[in-house]
Amino acid sequence: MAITVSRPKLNWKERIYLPAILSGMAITLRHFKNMLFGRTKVTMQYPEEKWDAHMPEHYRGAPALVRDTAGRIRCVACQLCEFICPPRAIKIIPGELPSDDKFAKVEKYPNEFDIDMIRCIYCGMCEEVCPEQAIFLRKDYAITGFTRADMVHDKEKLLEIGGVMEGVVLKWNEKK
Amino acid sequence: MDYYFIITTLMKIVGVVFLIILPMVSYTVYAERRVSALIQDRLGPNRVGPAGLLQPVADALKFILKEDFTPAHVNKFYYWLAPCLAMVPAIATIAVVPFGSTLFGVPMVIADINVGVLYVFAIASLGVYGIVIAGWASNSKYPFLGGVRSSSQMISYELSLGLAVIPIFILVGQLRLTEIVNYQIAHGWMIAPFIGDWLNPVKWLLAVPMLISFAVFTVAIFAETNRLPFDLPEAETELVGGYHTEYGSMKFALFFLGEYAAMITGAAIIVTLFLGGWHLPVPWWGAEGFQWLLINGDAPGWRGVLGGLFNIATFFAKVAVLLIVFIWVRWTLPRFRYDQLMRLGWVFFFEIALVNIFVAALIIAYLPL
Amino acid sequence: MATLGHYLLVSGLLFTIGFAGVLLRRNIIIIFMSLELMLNAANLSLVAFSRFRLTAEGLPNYNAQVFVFFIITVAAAEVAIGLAIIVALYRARQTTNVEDITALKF
Amino acid sequence: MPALLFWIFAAAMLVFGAAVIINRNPVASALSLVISFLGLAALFMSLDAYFIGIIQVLVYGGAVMVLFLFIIMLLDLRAEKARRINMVAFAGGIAVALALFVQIYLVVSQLRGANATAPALADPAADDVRGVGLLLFESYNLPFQIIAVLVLVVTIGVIVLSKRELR
Repeated sequence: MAITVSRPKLNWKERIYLPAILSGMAITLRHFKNMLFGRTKVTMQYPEEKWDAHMPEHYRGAPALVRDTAGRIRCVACQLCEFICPPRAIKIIPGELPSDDKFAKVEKYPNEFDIDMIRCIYCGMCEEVCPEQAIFLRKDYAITGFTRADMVHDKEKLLEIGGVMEGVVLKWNEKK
Repeated sequence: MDYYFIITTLMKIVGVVFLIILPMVSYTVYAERRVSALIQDRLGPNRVGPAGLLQPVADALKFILKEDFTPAHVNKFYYWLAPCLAMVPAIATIAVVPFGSTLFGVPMVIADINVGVLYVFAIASLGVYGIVIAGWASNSKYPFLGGVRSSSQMISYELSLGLAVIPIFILVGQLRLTEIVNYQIAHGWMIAPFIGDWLNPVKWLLAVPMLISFAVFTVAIFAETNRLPFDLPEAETELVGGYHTEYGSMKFALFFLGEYAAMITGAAIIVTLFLGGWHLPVPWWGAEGFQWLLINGDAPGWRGVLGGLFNIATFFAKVAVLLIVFIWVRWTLPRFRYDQLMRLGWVFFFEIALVNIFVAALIIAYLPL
Repeated sequence: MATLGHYLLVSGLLFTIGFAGVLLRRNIIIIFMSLELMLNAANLSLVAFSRFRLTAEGLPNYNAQVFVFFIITVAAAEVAIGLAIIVALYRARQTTNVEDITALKF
Repeated sequence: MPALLFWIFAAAMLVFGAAVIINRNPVASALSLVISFLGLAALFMSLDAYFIGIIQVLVYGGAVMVLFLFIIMLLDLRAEKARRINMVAFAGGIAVALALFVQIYLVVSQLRGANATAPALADPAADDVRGVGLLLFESYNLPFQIIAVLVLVVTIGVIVLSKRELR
């Protein structure tokens, strides 16, 4: 059913527009004046002021690999994150740990772990799917590089960003 | 051949176009960005140089260094012709505008011709070709619509533009712009006759039709220069970029600068016709009591030179104030719909200007001035 | 220096070009433009006469220029009405070719 | 110098005038006509008729030709396909036009005073706007008002023509 919207009847003052135009110009002039004399709060001036100090707890920045307190790379190269990643930014080449290794019980570890930050959409699926709690979205947001190759984070870089994660479940320690 | 005349004229042309108009164009763009930002509670470009003052240089460099790309589907010759046509009329108009009194005895107007205002209208009306040809040569939907809109809009508003200034000509009896300025120096500005015989109430009565003329003329200049609220030829939200959608790099820059140059010349015409041109009366309490002091370049020696420079500065200061008003209006008012634009031009401004002529003529004919 | 004969010959040549356009072209808009060329050729000779035959006071004979003023006014009016007719014709027939517009009534 | 300018502008006017009827594309024709009119305006100014010259640019360059372009674009006229030319009619047209020009040439060459250069004006800075204006409102007041009525009639006529659907 069609709905008839009743148009408001304009009186002559509204119909010549001039009062409305003048009041509109007064409003913009007020904004201009307040801004000019610094009475309006200015938005963050990015390169000088940064967000770092008051970054919210739930911020999702660049994904990174973490080590546990014992210094082990938590990733077991199960490749779940590689499968779940919507833009297919993650590439893992798994490898086997030698039996004399300190953490040999885990058997598998990522030989190479690349995240293409040009592709990454910061969705956090990898963090959610990881059974080992090895990959986390940290707070870095300014990922830059001069070439495409610069924008691919390899294992060392990811571990450097990730650092050591404490207070996560440490199931491999218990089974040792 | 009078070599002195030729050399001074060349110096005036070079001085006005390259030392005043072109820098003014680029800094109007900067002012537009800063003022619009301040109005919208932002800061605007403030990175390049102190307070962002070198931003126009950076913009120019960017435009020059960009790849000069010509789309495959355009009509090549006219596609290249259009940006040139957009820039030329805007600059050529300034030739007849007196932008100062005299400097070293040389009158500060490039060509003082007796059809002054008509010349301005004639050249300004050629400005539409750049836009129409750009729209047509782009061979694409939105630019074409922009070009068609522009042509009908220009024709419609030229009427009220021409009619609005007729009261001035009835009053002054001349088309020469220097004469109009001289009249205003002797009798007070058109819309504010506070010098000369300012006690005469008829002068103030006459200021009313002049004020209406001023309003109509200013609005028509808005429409002629495609400024918001009448920027239908390039309405971004409807037509992508309007007539210059298919243009890039320096060719786009020429359109952009041409638009601002047209804005500056439009403001210069308004200043000359209604706001006293280069004239700025200075109140003075001398031996004979209060009087308005006229500063111009006639005084001997360095005082004359300073006076001439002061007049030029006054003129361009007035133009700058008007430009700020142009920008202010742009960031306040929403865009008109196309039928509203045509209605406004043909039904309101045309009639107002017409009636205004009769009112002014009656006042001038029947009341002692 | 250009003499009166030069101006008149240029004017005549312009008139001939317009005349040839009317004869040779089939597009009604081009024919219309050629008509404008012919009108302007007449204007040129009028203005030339006004400049070369001065009045007693040594001024150009402004009578001719007033004629030119009238011609321009009427030509502008003629263009407006002519283009309106062409648009109406185009709406009815979808053509601007004079060879396709042969019926007096449709 | 003025003679040189005369030849430049006369040549520009004639070349672009010819381009109007040679061009197959109506838009190109209209633009050539604009340039032709600008050359004509320059010739008017060389004859000290500044007012007429400016009016020429204002009316023809600024209004009439924009209207032409507007209509050409509105009707979406494409460049004509090179059609087979009726050679007899074509040659006949050229012949008639040439005959006309020869006739004009003969008349001009026999005109008294055709070799006269422009006599000097008594006052080189004569205000031709004032001269034309006074004449227009005094001697030619009635024709002027008739023209005004004509323009009004044309305005109404155009509105009527473009409102009604022709069938």
